[in-house]
Amino acid sequence: MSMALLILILLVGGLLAWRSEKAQANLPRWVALATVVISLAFLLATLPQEHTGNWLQHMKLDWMPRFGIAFELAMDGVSLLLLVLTLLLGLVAIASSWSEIDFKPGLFHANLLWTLAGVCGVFLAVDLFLFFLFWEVMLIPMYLLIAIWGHENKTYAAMKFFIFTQASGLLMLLAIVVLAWQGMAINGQLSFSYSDLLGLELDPRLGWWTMLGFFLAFTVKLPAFPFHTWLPDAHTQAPTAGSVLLAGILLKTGAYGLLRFCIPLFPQASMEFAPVAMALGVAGVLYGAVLAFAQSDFKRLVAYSSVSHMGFVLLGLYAWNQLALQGAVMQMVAHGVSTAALFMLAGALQHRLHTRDMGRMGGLWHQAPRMGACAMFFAVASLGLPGLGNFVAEILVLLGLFAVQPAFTAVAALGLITAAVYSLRMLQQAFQGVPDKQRSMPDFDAREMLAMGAMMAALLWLGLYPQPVLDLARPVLEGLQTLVPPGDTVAAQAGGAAIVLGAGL
Amino acid sequence: MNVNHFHALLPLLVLATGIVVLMLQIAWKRNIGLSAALAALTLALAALSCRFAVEVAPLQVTPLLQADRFALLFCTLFCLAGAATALLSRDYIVMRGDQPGEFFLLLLLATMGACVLAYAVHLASLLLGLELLSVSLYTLIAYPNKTVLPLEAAAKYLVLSGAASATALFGFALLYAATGTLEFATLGQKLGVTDTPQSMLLPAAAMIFTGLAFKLSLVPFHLWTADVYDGAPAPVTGFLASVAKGAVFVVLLRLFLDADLFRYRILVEVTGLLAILSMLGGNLLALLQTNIKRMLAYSSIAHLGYLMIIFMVCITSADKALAVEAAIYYLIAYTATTVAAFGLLTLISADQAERENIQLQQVSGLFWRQPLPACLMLVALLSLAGIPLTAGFIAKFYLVNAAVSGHNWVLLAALVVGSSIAIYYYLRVIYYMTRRPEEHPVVQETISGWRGRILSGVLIGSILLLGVAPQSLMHYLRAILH
Amino acid sequence: MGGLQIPMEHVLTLAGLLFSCGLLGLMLRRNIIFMLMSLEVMLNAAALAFVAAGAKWGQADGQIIFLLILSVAAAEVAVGLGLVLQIQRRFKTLDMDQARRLRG
Amino acid sequence: MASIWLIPFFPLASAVLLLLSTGRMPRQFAALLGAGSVGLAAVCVALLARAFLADQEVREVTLWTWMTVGNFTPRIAFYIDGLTVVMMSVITGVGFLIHLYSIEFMWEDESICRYFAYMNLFVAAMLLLVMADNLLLLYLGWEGVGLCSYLLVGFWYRDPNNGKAARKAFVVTRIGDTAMALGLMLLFTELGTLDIQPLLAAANSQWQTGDTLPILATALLLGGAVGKSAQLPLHTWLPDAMAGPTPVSALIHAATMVTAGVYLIARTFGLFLLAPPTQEAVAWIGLLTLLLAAFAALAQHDIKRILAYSTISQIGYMFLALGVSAFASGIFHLVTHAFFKALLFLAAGTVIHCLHHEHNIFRMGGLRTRLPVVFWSFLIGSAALAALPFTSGFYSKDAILLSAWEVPGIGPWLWAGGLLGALLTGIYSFRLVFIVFFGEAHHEPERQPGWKMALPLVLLCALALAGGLLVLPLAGVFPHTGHHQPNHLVEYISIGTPLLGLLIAYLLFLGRQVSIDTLVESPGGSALRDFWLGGWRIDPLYDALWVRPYTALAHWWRKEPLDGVYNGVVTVVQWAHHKLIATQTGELRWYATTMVFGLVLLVAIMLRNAA
Repeated sequence: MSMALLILILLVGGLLAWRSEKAQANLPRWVALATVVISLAFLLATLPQEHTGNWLQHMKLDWMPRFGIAFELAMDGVSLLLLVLTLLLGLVAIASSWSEIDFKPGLFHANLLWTLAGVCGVFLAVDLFLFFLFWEVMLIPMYLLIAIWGHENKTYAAMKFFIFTQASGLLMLLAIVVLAWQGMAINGQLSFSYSDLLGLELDPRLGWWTMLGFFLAFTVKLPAFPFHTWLPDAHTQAPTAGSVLLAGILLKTGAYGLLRFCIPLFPQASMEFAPVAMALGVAGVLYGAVLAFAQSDFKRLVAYSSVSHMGFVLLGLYAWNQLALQGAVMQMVAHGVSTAALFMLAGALQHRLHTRDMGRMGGLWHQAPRMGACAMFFAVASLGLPGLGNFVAEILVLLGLFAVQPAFTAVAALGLITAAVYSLRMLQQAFQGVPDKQRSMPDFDAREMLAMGAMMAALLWLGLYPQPVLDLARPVLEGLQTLVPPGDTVAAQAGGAAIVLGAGL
Repeated sequence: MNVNHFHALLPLLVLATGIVVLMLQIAWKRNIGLSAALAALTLALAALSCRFAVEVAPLQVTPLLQADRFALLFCTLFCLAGAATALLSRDYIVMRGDQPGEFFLLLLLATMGACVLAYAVHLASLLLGLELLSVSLYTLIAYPNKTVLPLEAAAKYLVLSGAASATALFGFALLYAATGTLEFATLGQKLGVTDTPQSMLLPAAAMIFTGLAFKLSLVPFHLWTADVYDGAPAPVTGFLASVAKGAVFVVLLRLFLDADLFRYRILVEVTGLLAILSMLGGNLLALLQTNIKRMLAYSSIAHLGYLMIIFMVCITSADKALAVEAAIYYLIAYTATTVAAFGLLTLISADQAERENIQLQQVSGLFWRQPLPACLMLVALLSLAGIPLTAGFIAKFYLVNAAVSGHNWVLLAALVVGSSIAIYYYLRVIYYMTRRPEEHPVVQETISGWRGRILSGVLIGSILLLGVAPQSLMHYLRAILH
Repeated sequence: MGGLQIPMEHVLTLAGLLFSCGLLGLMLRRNIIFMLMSLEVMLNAAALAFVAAGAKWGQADGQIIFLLILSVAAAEVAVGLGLVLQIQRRFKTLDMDQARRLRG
Repeated sequence: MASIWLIPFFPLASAVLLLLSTGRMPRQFAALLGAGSVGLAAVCVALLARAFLADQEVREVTLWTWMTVGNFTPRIAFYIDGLTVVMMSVITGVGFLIHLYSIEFMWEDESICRYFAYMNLFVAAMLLLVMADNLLLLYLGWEGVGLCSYLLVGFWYRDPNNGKAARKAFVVTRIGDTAMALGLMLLFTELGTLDIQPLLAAANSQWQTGDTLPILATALLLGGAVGKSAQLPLHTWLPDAMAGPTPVSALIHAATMVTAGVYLIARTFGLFLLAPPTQEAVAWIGLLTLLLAAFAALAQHDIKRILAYSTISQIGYMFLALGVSAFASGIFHLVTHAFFKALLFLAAGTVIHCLHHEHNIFRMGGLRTRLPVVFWSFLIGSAALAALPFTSGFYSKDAILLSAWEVPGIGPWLWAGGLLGALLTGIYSFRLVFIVFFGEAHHEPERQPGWKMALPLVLLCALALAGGLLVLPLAGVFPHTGHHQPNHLVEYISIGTPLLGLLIAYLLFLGRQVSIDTLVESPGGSALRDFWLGGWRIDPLYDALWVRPYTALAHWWRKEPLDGVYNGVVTVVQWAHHKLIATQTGELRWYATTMVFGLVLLVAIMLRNAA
């Protein structure tokens, strides 16, 4: 029940934040802050120490017996990890928009909290119907965040974001229903429960198409090449908190979906599809990096870097061995933190300079050394400097991938170089060079430094002692590996990759 | 005819009584408030009476009417939608014309026509119900508003709808000529037994179908829809889009079920074809509309297209009951949503004597000025778009389940494509409503008092309830079909 | 059932022809009054077909339906003529091609 | 000695403190902390070295397990053997001297805090690099020093050129690093571990000499080494990296970081022995690089660029040594090179410091009497660089050339090439001395170096002279290669060549017996000079090959070409909308007509189906 309560706390907190605006304009911020802190404390306080069955926590309430739909939530290591990340980044998001939002702060924070609630739901739901419900519901507050509090081109961005995710979501709905009816044909009972649908002996052709429905929805959200084009627009136009949430956690729902649903539900089809997925991952890594290099808009650059980094997640998931899977989970967490920080930085810059164009920045280090130092830290984090979380993630992914697809690994490793190129260019354009004498801007204040410091500490911790995270995720990922039919590995499919690619071209 | 028969027809009797009372009231003293209250009360009572009529169901009352739970469910639905329309239109009507109390009389008549259609198991009752509904609607469209547009809309609707009725009637005549019966059930038996001439049956089917498809505004019989919706007064449009279409769909479904027309594969395939055309055409037509009423009109074409899927499902799926369940659920959700959407337009147009606030520009920033009505629209649009937590989502989920169980992949593909297109135009309205005050010209509207607010609350509540806790309704639907 | 029996098919063909005339009128005439008349023709074609069919099966049903159609047609025309009056007043014409403000 | 972790900890802690102070620390305190922490580390290293020399025992310290994923269990652990001790001594010893020097050099800079923070961070990372017991931790240090190099090259960030040089340094080395990372992956995938000693053991037991896998693995590692040590073809970053403060060049781009590649190969020599083709490639790369860089050094006129090319060239010697399995000689040259090149850079820095940031040697001159300490330092340094007899450079370079000579087959060629390099080294190093310190003065020095600058110079002079007498404790690390067969002719030639170089330099630049100007002004001469001045035009080549295509591609894709696809869909949908909307004419008759058409269509479908 505590999981349902967690979601409820966030929902009610959102309502309170909305209404509290009437009392005092500054109150919603505090309400939102308190809500997230309370839910975080609640989450950690109600954490069981041991697994019950496959799950750390599990609850099930009957909902729509007509379709075998239940209100079923469950938590394992990966979901716990992502929940904590979600709530922590929620705090960052609130901190980053503390002084930015003047228009209807109540509704703004309500939407923020509702997005968090939706994301928490996504990470907890193990009934496919319920999952889809949260999946869609989290979009609406996010859409409103972009559409109401966004920047100059927000309509286009918000619309694009919503249509991309919604259209792919429809495909997933279709796939979910098809899967449930396959389950009906096999088990004789209609059910949307994850546990009932695991391990079905699906008709290969149908399984393939159904898998594709899931895959599309998740890779649009991830986002993987070539479905990523909504991301730069959405990120650029979203308010800072929106970007932080979007990059930090919403993208992770895509990766989580692949990990939790797409691969375990369709091991055979995923296995066959792995080469294509990995090819998309490699393409995303490089394409994102090239386009990040080409941008002059600070936020756009970071957005494309996300595309590049999430390519590693895709690679890690479909390389499908312990190392790569751990790397993918690690990347989810580390990228969440580092990109959130970069977006917070971008938001702070925009708030101070009223531009995101790096051509109009330059020499900011002189005026704001603390910002410069933070930018430096997170830029090198995103280029994968050892000792920081992103490195652990990327090296694990690449190590795992190397065992199955050395050629892909070599190409993907080029991403390490290109990441350096765009990260350093960003630093150069914004913070180095000749400072503009006319310009004066305040450096980060204590509140912002607190948030930044926390994220730096998190990345260092992830980079130097990632074991707690790895241990949390391990049982889940080991479970995933047992799904591989014996004697059948991704490596065995590697030959198929060339054929598939050839046919694709 | 014994007491039970009257018992079974309770809703119709209540409506008829109400009509008489209302007529007397208008003759006695014109008072629009009183008329509206009487109409709403009658409709509410009629809806309530269905609850009692169920006790004797199923019961065939004369060859014409079948009082079963299916019919009574839709009676309840139509009466509730009618009641909502009555409440919504009160202030709207007050502002227009000189105390046209007859508006509510006509509304009652039209609702009664819809209820008769829900009961109908005979071509005669079908004819009577359909014409009662249609003729009342012609008048409703043109009556309260003395401007040009409603007139044009009424004229178009009258001519085209009349032609459609005539076509359907001709088809029935041919059917009658071929089989010698007017009852749905015996029709089914006769079709099965007698060696009926195909040359007569097939054109008959085509003509009946044309007539009804017109009323459902399926592509390619849809051209009238936007014009009539646009010209008609907003509350009437809501009624037209929800109750009128719902009633025709119900009778079509009953005809197919009772006469077992599903055995004619070509007929069902035609429904599938029209479904696909409507899903795509309706959504494409709605895409760039800046007039919300027209947009909703086109979207209603698409929604009926979604609904038409279930005929194909009935012949392909092992679970025919699921398809019918899905159709009923969809109709209920769609009715609630449509009433809500047009309800908002009615509310914000109430004090505009000459025109209506139906352009996108006119709802700009509504969210900040009128939060509750804007929420009503928001919920309605999300429901139309099929976003979870709303009735529309469960309805679509039902449909998808049904279609998947029948492996109707082409129809599903059209549904997905259509729904994807639809997101854009629904979202656009939401976007306009949430525009910041500094981003749009000053728009003013006043929302009428407590009635609108209460009704908004009720509608929001019911749409969300249908979306979040649909299990009891699902259970009920399952019960009446088994 | 003695006397001269007209085959039903002939009557139905006549009804069909009448119906087509109505449809053609609907498509070709601009004047709303003529359109209403065409509508009447179509309805009456249907009614005729019912009568013929009723005769074939020796039932009263066809004629009952005929009566119903008559009353329906009357109601429609009553409403229609009311509209015609209003149209003449507001549009100053009965040419329906002029009444096309609702479109797009 | 469990407190070995303190050695990198001191500079690391100091760096963190300095960074956290965000520039608000008083400069005295910053300097004390910055230099003091490295000094403390140096003391610890000295203690460690003494202990090590006493017992010759390999020390292993595990701090914690970095991560455990399946059988991938890299630890944060140190492995201290003779090689490590040597490297640590150089890093902390030379490092401390350079830090001391920096106090005076950087005193007037507003960002001295940041400077010491980066320098300390660098020392910490470099220490981690050499102390690491596994390749992943080594990689951490490897990237860490790369980052510090980037930060320090671009230290004066206001000049965009510095930033450009810094990025170039980072990205070019990153190319090598990526190859190295791939090498790590290959090694782990094949051998199941990245701990260096078990890895070498496993490689020995699993692989035969000349197998493809060790060749591939070592080639990838070589990629990393080549990038970091500025060897062909990834050497182009080092001359540009001179944009940083001169002590940085001394520490990072001469004494320590750039020799990390040499360390890497020496550390994993067991692998290279399994891959003769790679090892031969190492030798050839070394040789080519040393010649190419020496020629380029001849034509430079920026004092630091000359030294930079000479660094590249000297590291070429080290690679040559590694390539001919003279690992100990290579490391020996690394050590002596650290002494004399640090000396040269610091001396050059002093010149620059005293001449108010003048870099062009032709605008110097006659400084012999004006800056005597610097002159003597420079002279000693150049002597060692040119390997004049009895300087430290002489011993180490001589050992390398002798080892090269003894390689069967290609040996004489390598030897001859090395000799040509030695000749060139003599020429360019004394060209520098003669032009800067002799002749007529163009500038009066603005100031004289203080003790903090002079002391390190003096100490380094001593090391550069006497360093050749050191006996490095490498016996337990590398296989014993046997004694050199004394071949006196070869030895004499080796001794004579640098002297010949000195003579040529004298004739050309001091005595003016042969006019260098006429040589240079001849068409061929000037073309050649420009060619060498531009570093063999490799930068423009890479520009055309990689940089411009990449930027062009990026520019071409800037507006997201994929959006075109999605916009295409949108266009089609909108087109359909407009076509359909056009049917909504509002004409009643048209509506009726479509209805009839629809009816006809349905009837047709029905009848067609029946027929």
